Amino acid sequence: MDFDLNEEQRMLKDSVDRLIADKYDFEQRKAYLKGENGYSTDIWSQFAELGLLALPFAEADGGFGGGPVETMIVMESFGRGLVVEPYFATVVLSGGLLRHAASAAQRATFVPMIAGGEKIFAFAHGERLARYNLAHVETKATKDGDGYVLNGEKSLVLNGDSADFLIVSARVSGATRDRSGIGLFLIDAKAPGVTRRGYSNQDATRSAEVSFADVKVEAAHVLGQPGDAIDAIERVTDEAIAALCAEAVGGMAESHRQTVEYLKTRKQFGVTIGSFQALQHRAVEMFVMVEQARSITMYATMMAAEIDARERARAMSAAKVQIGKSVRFVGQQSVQLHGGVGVTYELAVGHYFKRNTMIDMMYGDGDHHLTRLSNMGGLIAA
Amino acid sequence: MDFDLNEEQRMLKDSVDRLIADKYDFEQRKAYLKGENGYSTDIWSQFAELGLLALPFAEADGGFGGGPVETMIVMESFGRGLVVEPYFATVVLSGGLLRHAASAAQRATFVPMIAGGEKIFAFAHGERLARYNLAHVETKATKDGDGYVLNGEKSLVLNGDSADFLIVSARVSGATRDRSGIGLFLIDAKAPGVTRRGYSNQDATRSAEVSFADVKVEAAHVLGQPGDAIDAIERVTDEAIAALCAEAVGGMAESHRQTVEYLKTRKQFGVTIGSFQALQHRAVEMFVMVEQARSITMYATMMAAEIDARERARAMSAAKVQIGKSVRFVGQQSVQLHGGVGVTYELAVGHYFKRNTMIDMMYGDGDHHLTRLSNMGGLIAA
Amino acid sequence: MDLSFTPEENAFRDEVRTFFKENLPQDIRDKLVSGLHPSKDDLVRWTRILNKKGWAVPHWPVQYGGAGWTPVQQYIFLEEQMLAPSPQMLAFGTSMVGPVIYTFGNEEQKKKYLPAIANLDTWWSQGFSEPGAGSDLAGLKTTARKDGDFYIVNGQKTWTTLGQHGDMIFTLVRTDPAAKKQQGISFLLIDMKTSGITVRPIQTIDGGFEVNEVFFDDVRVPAENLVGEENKGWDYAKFLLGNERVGIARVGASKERIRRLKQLAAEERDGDTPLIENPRFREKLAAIEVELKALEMTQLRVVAAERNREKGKPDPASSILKIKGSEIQQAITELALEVAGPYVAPFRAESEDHGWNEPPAGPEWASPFAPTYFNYRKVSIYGGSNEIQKNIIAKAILGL
Amino acid sequence: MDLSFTPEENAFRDEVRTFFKENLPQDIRDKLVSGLHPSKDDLVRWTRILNKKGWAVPHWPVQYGGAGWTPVQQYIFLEEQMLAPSPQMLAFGTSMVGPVIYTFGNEEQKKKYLPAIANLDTWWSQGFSEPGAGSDLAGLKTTARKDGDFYIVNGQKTWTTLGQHGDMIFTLVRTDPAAKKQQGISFLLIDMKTSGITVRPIQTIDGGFEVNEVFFDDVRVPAENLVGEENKGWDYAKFLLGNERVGIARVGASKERIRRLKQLAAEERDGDTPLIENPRFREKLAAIEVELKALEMTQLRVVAAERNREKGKPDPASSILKIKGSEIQQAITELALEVAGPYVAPFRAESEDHGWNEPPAGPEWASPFAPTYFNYRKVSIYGGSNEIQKNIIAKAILGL
Repeated sequence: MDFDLNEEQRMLKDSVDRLIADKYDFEQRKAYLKGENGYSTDIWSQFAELGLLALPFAEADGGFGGGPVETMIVMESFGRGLVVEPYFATVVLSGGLLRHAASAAQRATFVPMIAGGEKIFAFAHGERLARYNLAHVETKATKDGDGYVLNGEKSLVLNGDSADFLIVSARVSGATRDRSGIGLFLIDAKAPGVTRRGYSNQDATRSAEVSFADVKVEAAHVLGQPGDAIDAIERVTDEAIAALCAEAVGGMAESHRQTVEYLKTRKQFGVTIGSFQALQHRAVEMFVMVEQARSITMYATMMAAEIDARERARAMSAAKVQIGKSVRFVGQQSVQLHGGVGVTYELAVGHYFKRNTMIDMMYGDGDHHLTRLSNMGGLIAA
Repeated sequence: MDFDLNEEQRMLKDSVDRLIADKYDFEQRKAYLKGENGYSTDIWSQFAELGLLALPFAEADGGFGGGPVETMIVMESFGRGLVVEPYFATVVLSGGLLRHAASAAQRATFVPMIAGGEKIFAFAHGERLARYNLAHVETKATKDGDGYVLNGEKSLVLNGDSADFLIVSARVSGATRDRSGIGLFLIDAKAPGVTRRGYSNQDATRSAEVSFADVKVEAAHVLGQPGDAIDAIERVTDEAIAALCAEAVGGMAESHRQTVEYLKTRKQFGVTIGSFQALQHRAVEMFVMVEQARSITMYATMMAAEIDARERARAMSAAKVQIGKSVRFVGQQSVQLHGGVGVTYELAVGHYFKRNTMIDMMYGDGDHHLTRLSNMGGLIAA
Repeated sequence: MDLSFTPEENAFRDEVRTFFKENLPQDIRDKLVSGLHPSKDDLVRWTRILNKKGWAVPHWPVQYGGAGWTPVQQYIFLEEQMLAPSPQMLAFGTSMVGPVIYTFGNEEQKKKYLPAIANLDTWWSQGFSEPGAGSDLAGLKTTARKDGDFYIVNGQKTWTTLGQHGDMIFTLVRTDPAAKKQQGISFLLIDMKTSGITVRPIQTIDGGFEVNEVFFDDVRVPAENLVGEENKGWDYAKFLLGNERVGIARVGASKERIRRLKQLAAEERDGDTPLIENPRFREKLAAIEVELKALEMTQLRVVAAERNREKGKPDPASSILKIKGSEIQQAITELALEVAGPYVAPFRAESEDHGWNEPPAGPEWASPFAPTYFNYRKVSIYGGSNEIQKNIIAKAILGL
Repeated sequence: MDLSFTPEENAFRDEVRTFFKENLPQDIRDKLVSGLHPSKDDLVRWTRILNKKGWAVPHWPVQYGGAGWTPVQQYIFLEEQMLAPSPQMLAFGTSMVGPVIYTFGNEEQKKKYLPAIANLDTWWSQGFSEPGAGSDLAGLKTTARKDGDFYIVNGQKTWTTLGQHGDMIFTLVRTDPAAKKQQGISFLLIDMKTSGITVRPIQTIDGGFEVNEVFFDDVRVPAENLVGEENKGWDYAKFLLGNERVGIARVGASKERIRRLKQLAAEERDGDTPLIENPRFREKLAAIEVELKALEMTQLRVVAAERNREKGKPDPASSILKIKGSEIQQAITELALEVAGPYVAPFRAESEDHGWNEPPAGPEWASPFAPTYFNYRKVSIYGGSNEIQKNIIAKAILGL
């Protein structure tokens, strides 16, 4: 049991934090949002240079062999910076699928594209009525010679508009919510039959609605054994949840810091508003919420590598419950304690609030996971 | 729409409030608790003299024809005084059963006994596994000539130890939780075959476990048509809930008043603790909770006379939800703001806290009723 | 004590409901049901329909166009307005500056301004808040220096809601810089087309533009635009702020939102299952419904006590309405997120004409939900933050 | 960063768990599972078993009987103690006066008192709080006037937990009435059998008698019972209060209570249905479990940071442990009410020998639930109320 970072982790943290501090303040970020795909390709290159894009991949695949702790370090820093580059879609989600579902040959082809910052990947999985059920796949994959043909609609595909490659989940057999019968297919996003409609999200990230009409997938681009993909999808989703929790903690901590700073400087009735005990206690309650969120994120990070899917799922649900509670309280109170200016677009606290609200809603909000956790028997055995 | 009391109601309120103020302070109450049955027969006589024991009965039956508003006035005052006399068991519950289920002849016999303060009545209904299901009746009533014979066990019978008469619910047909098949039987509490074991409750009221072994009920003491009693039981329970809400409001308001008073007098760090803004805001939040409880109690009072059982049930569930929330917050914070002394037996706030906790748990706590209300579709139609 | 509505009151409710059903333009109703904002044109159209009926300013004294209703009737009207749902009258004219003018203004001002308010010929804005003042309203710095028959106004106002449409703005300005904080303030009416006025929109976190900054740079205002006496403006402002009682809880609006959410939750599916069948969701709704019912009764208590209360003196209980009303409104917007689920994410700018340029991602109704959740954080801030309301109750009611 | 226990730490946990399993008397364990209080005899018996093993005061320095464990080992031991569940060592001796004596006491005091604490030969009580002081501990009024080789003590202490069993009491007394508040206070050890001492029980709202008032009326205390220097007592008290960190969250105890509630909810039926099948109840439990898991991690973070922290300097993060720990403990007692349902009502006095005179109404296990709910309101009050904890965090961590 050791909560201190080791030497490499400390160096990683220092370099990411420095990049965010130097290159990603609130004003700089505004410029990045105006980039062609809603983010900065220059920053993306710097992520590549720092090795962040290679971080979670095995050394054999050209990566740095980082684990959940390393991802936590990066994502927490990204949370502070409100980073909009497609790290989560490309490295965490798509990279995770390559790590857990792709063959060595496939990894040899695609991992370097990610690690080098050359290509953007997106995971096209969600569908209109799926809500938070990961097995809800209606999109069909039909055998076609050695390969497959895809038909269907995917929704809310994060960075699906700017992606060069899409990893698509599609059903080779079974009914819409069957756990078995799902496959993963890697396609060129500009392949014939792919239609994409991109749009902005509330938090300044971008997504796309993507449809597939007789899209061909060559045999070499089928990831794993079609039909068995649900395990990899769940595993990657659990890793993704741990990563998002870390991002939320970074955002909350910064939002809280700025709010406390405001309490110390803003004057009303002739005194700083931070001298009012009711506001002091509110700031403390926010602090407790941030620290509890940080703690459960460490738990989720520790459990992200757990092999037993059920134990891992319990931990991720627990994390989402706490994060959901914390982001609502911290986000709402950051705005409230700022008063009128807290509701304006010009202030960062509103943007942390929005981003963290979206994180809460991803993969199911806190209450969804509370029900899920309680149906799994909770965390403590009777 | 008129929230002002009319002349008679104002007089009723004045006289009850005066009685409680003069005869029922915290020290006087301690003496009453030492009475033979845990209450004061002298106070009971004064209730009779004031007409409180005749209040809800029709004038034709020798009562004053009071309705839910009159009961609310009395119970709110009793709540402030932490009254332990068996008004609720005798007048509200048993009296209600006489009003809604008894024949004119039965009322002519028994109402005067209550109204005159001569006899104590109790409603023997709850059973070990009933929890909050009013149709859970295992106790059997078997036809025996013109009358019936009772066998079974009743639990948590409020004032069952000191009652002269018991109104017993028993099943004449059907399975344990069937709504039909339940009858009401009035018996002498000292009848052969009745065994009672009395005990104190957390809030200084008293209850009894009562068992029936071949207890004979004469035909004249069967209330209504055996088998149909559930409607009357539900109606009386709904009236009882409205009455308990009013009692809780009285207790909360007084507990809040004493707490605010304490904040104004108690000094710490050289100033009154009421000067701390965090405690001021807490006191305000308590106040809002009390007023919201008062409002929903008025709603429950208004709806207690509603004939449509489903609409009435919705209102009572709504009231229990709000009362449950309010009593927890107000009770806990009354203790918290008093600090150490709040946890001592010598202070009244702890006793309000205990009584109101018991009210919350009677007929189902707030969460029980939240589920019930939501299963009935809530208060607002889609 | 009779806690039900009288037959007359119920008949009145029916009359109002029927009128709304028959006269509220369907396009306006649809927009409000969808959680979108009515446009300026919508408000003008609807106000004129009501004004023709004599219901545009029902709470005003009869001689100025009021309907002569009891407080309970006014409450019923307001409730039905929210339930319809119809736009609410522009409060800056009808509930704020209007009552100030007919109470403290001179005859000329009454004649000039009141009918134009009732018919929404003049769009009024509010110029009270200033940057840096916040809840400490009396800390205002905008000055008005007398210069012959004019005041020369310099300074800045902020949080001017819908100021972009404003014809006139009522302001608090400092006319005596030497006086103590609450003194030396005057209540001045200013034509927004006067030169020297700049309106700059403030974007809010939901992406919308409903509030503005208003800058005054040597703005010449005719002295006849002063309401009442010079340096007595703070009294008029207190009167104005104390006026807003009954509507503040927005019980009817919250009812309408809950009804709408239940409807959507019955339609929206999770796979094959309608969302409304999720017991936890239903219980969260029911919990809000209970709070709202209690608040409705609290509000009725305040309304019923109106006749026993000294005119113009604010009821401290209105602070409860503000606190609980805002908490409930915010809780509903939070629950709406759950109905939309993952479809809270896509952002669609609500453009001037309330149409969108691109087809929706997911259900169209979901689009305003996240912006409304973000935007509604304001309801516990404006009009005196909930913290300020608690200070008021602590002092005025609890004596702490 | 390695967030899992090392194999050595896991082996240590197994060793402790096995020892508890084999050596904790079953009657004591049963009593604690039922939510009843261990008697004095129970505590003495169990302490002596542990002391024989060398585990009665494991956190003390090795030369005074400590086990030489790492902070993580100490944490594991504490956690297993709560999970067993076993009584916790009497804190007044082992965690309060013991560390003060071995840190600030003289050799004679160490020799005289420390072994007797470890073996619970001496039952220590705490004499800090006074009526009227509350969270303002330094406002104490009890005086100790020097008279030759004695101090003459006069005054009153209160909230003396289990003082009815006390052999000795450690007190803060004012030795210099002229000095400023925190100065002029001394740390004095007093034999409770000295004449002039009266112990009067305070009944708590649950009906129990676990706290006392202690009156001192010209009590003659040998001067050798002064710890450290005269008038430096406040420093020792701060040291003492800062010592209690790791155990304060009571994570293990809360885990054990949840386990117990789940077990009971699986047994207790509503008609034919076990209570645990009520989804709302399960979700409320799960919500507490999540909070508790987060708190456990927070606690481990504090434990792990122990080695980087200056000895004896309290970690402000321990205030989080106090706040969340007490909230969770209270939430569990509230949920217990729901398990008992209507059977929270019957009151049964918990007599000295933990037997009852009459048969229960309803399930026997339900009897302590309501009293515990009432009694546990204390956990957000004592040891510095949660409001005081928030003041501390605001100042020490947030700089407000």
